[in-house]
Amino acid sequence: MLSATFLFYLFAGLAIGGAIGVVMAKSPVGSLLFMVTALAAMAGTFVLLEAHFLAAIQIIVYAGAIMVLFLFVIMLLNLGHDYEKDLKGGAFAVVSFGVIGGIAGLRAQQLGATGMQDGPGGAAIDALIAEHGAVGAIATELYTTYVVPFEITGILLLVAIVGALVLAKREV
Amino acid sequence: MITEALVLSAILFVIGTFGVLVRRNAIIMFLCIELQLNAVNLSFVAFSRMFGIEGQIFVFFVMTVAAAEAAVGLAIIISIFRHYETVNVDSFNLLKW
Amino acid sequence: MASLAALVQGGGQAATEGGHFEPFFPGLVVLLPLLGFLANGYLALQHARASADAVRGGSELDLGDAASRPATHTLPTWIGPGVMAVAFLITLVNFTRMLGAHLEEPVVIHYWTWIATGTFTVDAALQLDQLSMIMMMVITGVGTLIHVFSVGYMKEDPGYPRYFAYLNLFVFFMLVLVMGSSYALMFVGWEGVGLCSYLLIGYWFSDREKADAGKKAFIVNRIGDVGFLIAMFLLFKNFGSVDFVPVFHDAETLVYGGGLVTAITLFFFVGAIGKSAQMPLYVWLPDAMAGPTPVSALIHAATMVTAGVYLVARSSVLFALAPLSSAVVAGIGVLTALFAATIALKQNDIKKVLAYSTVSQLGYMFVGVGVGAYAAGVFHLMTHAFFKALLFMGSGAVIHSMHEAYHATHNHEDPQDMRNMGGLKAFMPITWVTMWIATLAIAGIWPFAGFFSKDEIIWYAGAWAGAENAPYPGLYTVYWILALAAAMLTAFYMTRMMVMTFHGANRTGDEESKHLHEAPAVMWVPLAILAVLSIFGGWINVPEALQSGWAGLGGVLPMSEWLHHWLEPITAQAHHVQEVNLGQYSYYAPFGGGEAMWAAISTVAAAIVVALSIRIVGGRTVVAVKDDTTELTGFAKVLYNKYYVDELYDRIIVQPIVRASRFCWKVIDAGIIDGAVNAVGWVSKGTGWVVSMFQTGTVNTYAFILTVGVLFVLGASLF
Amino acid sequence: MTALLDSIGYAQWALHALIWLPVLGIGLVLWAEEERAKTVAFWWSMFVFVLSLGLWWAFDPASGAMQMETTAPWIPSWGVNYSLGIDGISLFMVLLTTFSTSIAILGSFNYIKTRERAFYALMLLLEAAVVGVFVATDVFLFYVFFELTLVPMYFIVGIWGGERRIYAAIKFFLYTAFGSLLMLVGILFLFWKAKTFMGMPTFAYEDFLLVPLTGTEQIWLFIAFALAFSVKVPVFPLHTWLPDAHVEAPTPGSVILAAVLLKMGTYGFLRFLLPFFPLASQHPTVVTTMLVLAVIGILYTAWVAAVQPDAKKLVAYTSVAHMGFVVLGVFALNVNGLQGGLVVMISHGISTGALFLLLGMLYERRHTRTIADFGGIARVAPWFATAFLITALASIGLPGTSGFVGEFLALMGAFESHPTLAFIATLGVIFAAYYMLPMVQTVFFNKLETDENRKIEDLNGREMAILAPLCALMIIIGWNPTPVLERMEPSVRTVIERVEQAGARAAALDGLSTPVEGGVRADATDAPSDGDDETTTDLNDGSAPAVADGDE
Repeated sequence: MLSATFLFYLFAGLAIGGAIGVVMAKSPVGSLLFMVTALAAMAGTFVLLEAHFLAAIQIIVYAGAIMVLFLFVIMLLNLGHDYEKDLKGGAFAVVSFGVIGGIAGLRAQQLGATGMQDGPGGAAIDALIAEHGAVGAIATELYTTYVVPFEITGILLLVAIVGALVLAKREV
Repeated sequence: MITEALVLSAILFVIGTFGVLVRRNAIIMFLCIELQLNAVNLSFVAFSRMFGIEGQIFVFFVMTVAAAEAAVGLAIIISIFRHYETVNVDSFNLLKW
Repeated sequence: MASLAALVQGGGQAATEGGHFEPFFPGLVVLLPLLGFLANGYLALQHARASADAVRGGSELDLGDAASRPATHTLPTWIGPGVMAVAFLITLVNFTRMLGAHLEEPVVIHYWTWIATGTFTVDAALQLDQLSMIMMMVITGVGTLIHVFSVGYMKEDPGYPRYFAYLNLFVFFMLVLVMGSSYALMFVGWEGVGLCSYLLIGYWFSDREKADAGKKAFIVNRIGDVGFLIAMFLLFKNFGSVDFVPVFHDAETLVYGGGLVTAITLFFFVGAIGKSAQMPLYVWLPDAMAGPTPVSALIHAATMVTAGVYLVARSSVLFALAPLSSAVVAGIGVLTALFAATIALKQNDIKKVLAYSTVSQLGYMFVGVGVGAYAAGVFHLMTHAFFKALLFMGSGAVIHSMHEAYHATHNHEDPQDMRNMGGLKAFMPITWVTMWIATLAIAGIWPFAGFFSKDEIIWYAGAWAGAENAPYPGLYTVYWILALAAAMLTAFYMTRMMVMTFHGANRTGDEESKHLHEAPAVMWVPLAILAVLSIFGGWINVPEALQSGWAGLGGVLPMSEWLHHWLEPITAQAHHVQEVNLGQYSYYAPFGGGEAMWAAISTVAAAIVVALSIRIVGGRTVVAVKDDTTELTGFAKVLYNKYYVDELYDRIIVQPIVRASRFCWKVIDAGIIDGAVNAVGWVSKGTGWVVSMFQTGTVNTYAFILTVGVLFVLGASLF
Repeated sequence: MTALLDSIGYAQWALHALIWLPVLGIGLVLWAEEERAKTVAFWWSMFVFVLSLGLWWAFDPASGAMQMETTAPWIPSWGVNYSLGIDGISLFMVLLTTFSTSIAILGSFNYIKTRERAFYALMLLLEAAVVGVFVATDVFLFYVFFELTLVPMYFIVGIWGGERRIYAAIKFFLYTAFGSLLMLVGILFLFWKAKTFMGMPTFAYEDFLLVPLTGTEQIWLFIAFALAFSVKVPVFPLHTWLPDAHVEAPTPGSVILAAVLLKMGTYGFLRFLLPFFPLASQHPTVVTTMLVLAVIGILYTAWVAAVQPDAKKLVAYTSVAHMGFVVLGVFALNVNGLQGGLVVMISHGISTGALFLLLGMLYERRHTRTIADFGGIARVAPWFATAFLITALASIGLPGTSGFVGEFLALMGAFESHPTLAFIATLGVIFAAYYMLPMVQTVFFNKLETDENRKIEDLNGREMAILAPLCALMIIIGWNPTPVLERMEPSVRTVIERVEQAGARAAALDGLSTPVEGGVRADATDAPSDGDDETTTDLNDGSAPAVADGDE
């Protein structure tokens, strides 16, 4: 049996590799595929963190729907033939990347080090899952406490669809 | 595990940021932004292990917003492309004045 | 309106404390010339409008013949001299009334409060006393004659009404100057006459040189005016007033010879230097000859330029308290007298000779008031007004005649240059005689007026040197010698002028000389009157030491030291100060000898000089300007060019100031100050430009900057 | 006259009317037809002027306090009131404003050819704002009006100006706004102090007078206020906006600028600077600095003026010199000096206003302002030359004109307190002739050479109507300034007494509250007569530990 730790590092490695691939890939389609990899790997980490529903959503909505949307656009616009100018070099960007990465990592390390091994939230979520199941745990909250924001996101999506239509339409 | 997840989140976020900074292809920049969002999502999920289910709820909302954003953003890219015949962000400086 | 009524009626409270002097419409004396100015000024403007239309049409206004001239041109003939004559008559009435009264204190007539700030008050008030009365007599008397003369001299001039307007205005200000009851009011007249001088010198303003001369006179005068102002401020600071009566009342509280009184008097003297054309500010007066000749007679000989002498005489007590200032006054006076006399030796322009002669004679007056002989200074002021006005008007008659001769023959020669004259006595006998009288008077020949006044001044200079506690006896001895020398020079250059003008062969030109003629009656009558005054004017003040001797014809000349006695109330305080601090004047000149002896020596010497110079100058061959090719060399050239003083001033004062002005404008103002201001603008703009470079409009840049910002925030929270 | 005014309750509404009638006039002008706008504006401003003349009689010359005071709450929560009042200082400024606005409007009939309605509306707005500045007794209200004057002037220069009008307008605006913002900071500081001291928010002038301030505070506040006013005056070296603004402004703009806008600066000196900060105003370093700047202003600008090729610029520079005399008089800090300064203000308003009008008339005829282009004009325009000469002579302070009375008193006052500086300043009298006479000569005298100059017309009836009252005023004030002086004197004395007493009181309070570092010890009150010296040394002591003060 693969241990959870091993699986985590496996997914982490895949995610990081995918992410680097996204940035470095020459063709947009390549980037997109790396992105799908990264998203899927992150879905794996979600599972390891007991967020089963989110993992599923991640695969279905993100890696599925959104990425396909991107792919459509890339295909539609017939991109990917001028990538020689695409990647900006620049030592400065790389250095700043290093610094940012360093600081961000340190910050994360610091936060994690202050006794965040596995707080009370983990137990509560486990209890909820035990009671309502993986979907039910999140759904209960979503349809009770966060029902108004939830509805608002619905409106947001509607607006986004209309907006996208208007923007993408050739003639108004 | 939480610490590791947070560190992973940070690394992914930074890679995403780097991507936004160094790529000129608007689509790929967009992908990198999605990557950043996902990195944040990972943090939320990790924190939910400490503070409760709300973290996951947030991730849900973030995903929704990301979907909406992707739709609108891609529409913008399409309309820009129609105008400039390129999605290279150096080619247009719409934000100037 | 109330004040106007008071002005005409003779004022409200006439403080007639001493004697029973009833002023007779004194305000009218001042008011009449002002009214004359307003009337003539209005006519002048009307006239100028008519001629302006002609000028716009490209021609000159046709004045027509004498009979058909417009009223704007003929009315001033009556208004100008008319107001003067009435003013003179009123003055005469006042004078005779004052003669009958024993006025110890000045009569001050208040009209209205001029300036009152709470701590400083000065009234519009006239002061009538013996000194102002003498000045009024001279101003209105000689002034009237000159106005009458002007009728003849200026009648063909297109600006005739304007001329009389200015002349009336001048008399108004001059009367304010001498009649004002305070230094402040005197200053009004002081600057007012300067203004009129400016206007009259630049009367023919279309000629750039003449306009320049007027401007120069005004600016140089203003240098002196600063001194006057400062002196007034000092007076106010110490006495709380600038009125004559309180100031002189408290004057003796000042320390004798102290710094304060010395400063006050020296600053006043700076004013006097400017107005009375003494060294080093005399340079405007010769240039002032650009004005019409009667103006030179009235302003630049008889009245305005003597204002400085009047000022010192008026402030006699202050000057008596400041021996150093007095020495400076006398020193400047004697130096100017000598200096100007040497320049006059080589001038060919008849008016220039007279101008330098005036400067020189003014120097004498300052010697007089500088050696404490205030009455003698005023005496010379008066006699000088007679004979110098006569000389100027005589020269005016000559110039008038010359001008018409050249005008008739369309010749463009200079009618003022003596080299073009010669032998004029045949054409203008009356002018010739009267001018000779004036020349003898100015040369100091007995019994003409100048002899008495000049001799008295020279005598006092010598007597002061020998006074008991004379402050600078050696210095005054030098003054005395220089004054004597200058008297001899005066005799020479005046005779030279007369000989070159009237004697020898005529050089005007054959055709031209047919047009030479004697001046009309309206011009020669004033000459004759002044000639009489130049002969007898000195007899009112025959020195006591001479009166019973030869000079007084053994007591026949009646009025022994009349002017001294007359001015006694004014000068008493000063003489008191002198006696207390200096003791009596000496009865002997520095090298021995009494007044009678030195008077005899000087008049004989002057007579000899006159006689000699007739021979010397008469023996020279003078050629007309157009034939004159002689190049002056050496000292003569320096004299001819007036010691290059104008050039020197231009080089060391005028040009540096102009350059400094340009520097201030171009470098400091436009460069440094405005540069700094604009630099602030440029810096803002530059900063904006630099900052705007970050606004590339490309998403990456913004994202990058945003990241850097995040970096900072993170870094800050981390540490 | 007084009875008549009383019967119509003049004193109650006059000041309000003088502010709001011009505002009403704006509506009338905008409503009128384009070609009738100027007539409407002129008669309306004449109406306002005639109305303002009543102040002359309604004003009680014996009192130095604020008169005709009215007040109404405006922003109660900040203690801001709409309160107006007038004293011997502002009386003449108000009259000068209403007078010169009418004159300027009449003088712009030929000059302004475009957007006439807007122009005259702005002129009336300017009038309202300037009157407001002079009659406001609430500091907040004052500041609002003070800033409001910038707006119409900015547009007048910027729209109807010459070639470089935009540059000049922006320079004018930024320069003056820079100064007044500093003043705003000072006002707010005073406001907080007053709030603490009075226990309630207030902007009232009288309340600000009572605020106790330490020597150091006074110095800093003095600097803030003085900068604001010095830019307006303008005091050397803050003057460079003025020549540009004057040269580019249309004639009426120049007239108003010279006649009244500059006076707001010196008025501020008298109304706010001296009474608010008596210790700082008496501080010898401060006084010497201001006097030295004034003297430099007098001499330096006279020199600069003398070499200007542009007649209007020349006159603009002379304005700086004249205002130098005002500053000299004000900081003489005695009755003569202050009154002299005020008379110079009035005289300068009349004579320089007239000079600008005359130059404007020349410009209308000849379309140039370069002095060298003219020559001999006196022959074709004698009335013009006469008016110009009278004005020029008044400007250089010839006795018998208003300029002399002012300069004489200002110099005399300065001489009382600072003889050496006053002596140097007196040299300005020479340089006045040095800048003015060559211009007069070159323009009006010399040879009439060019045909353009030959064609120049003399004054017409309207122009005579403009110039006659100005010339008459110059001469009347020159010969009989007493009616003016006697109305000023009590107010001027009030200012001086306030400076002396408030200085003593502030010294006392300061000495009590901060006995050690406060700086000004109580002994300064003992000897108000020689308080100058005492205060001096104490202020010097006090300024050093200023930092320590703040830390407490």
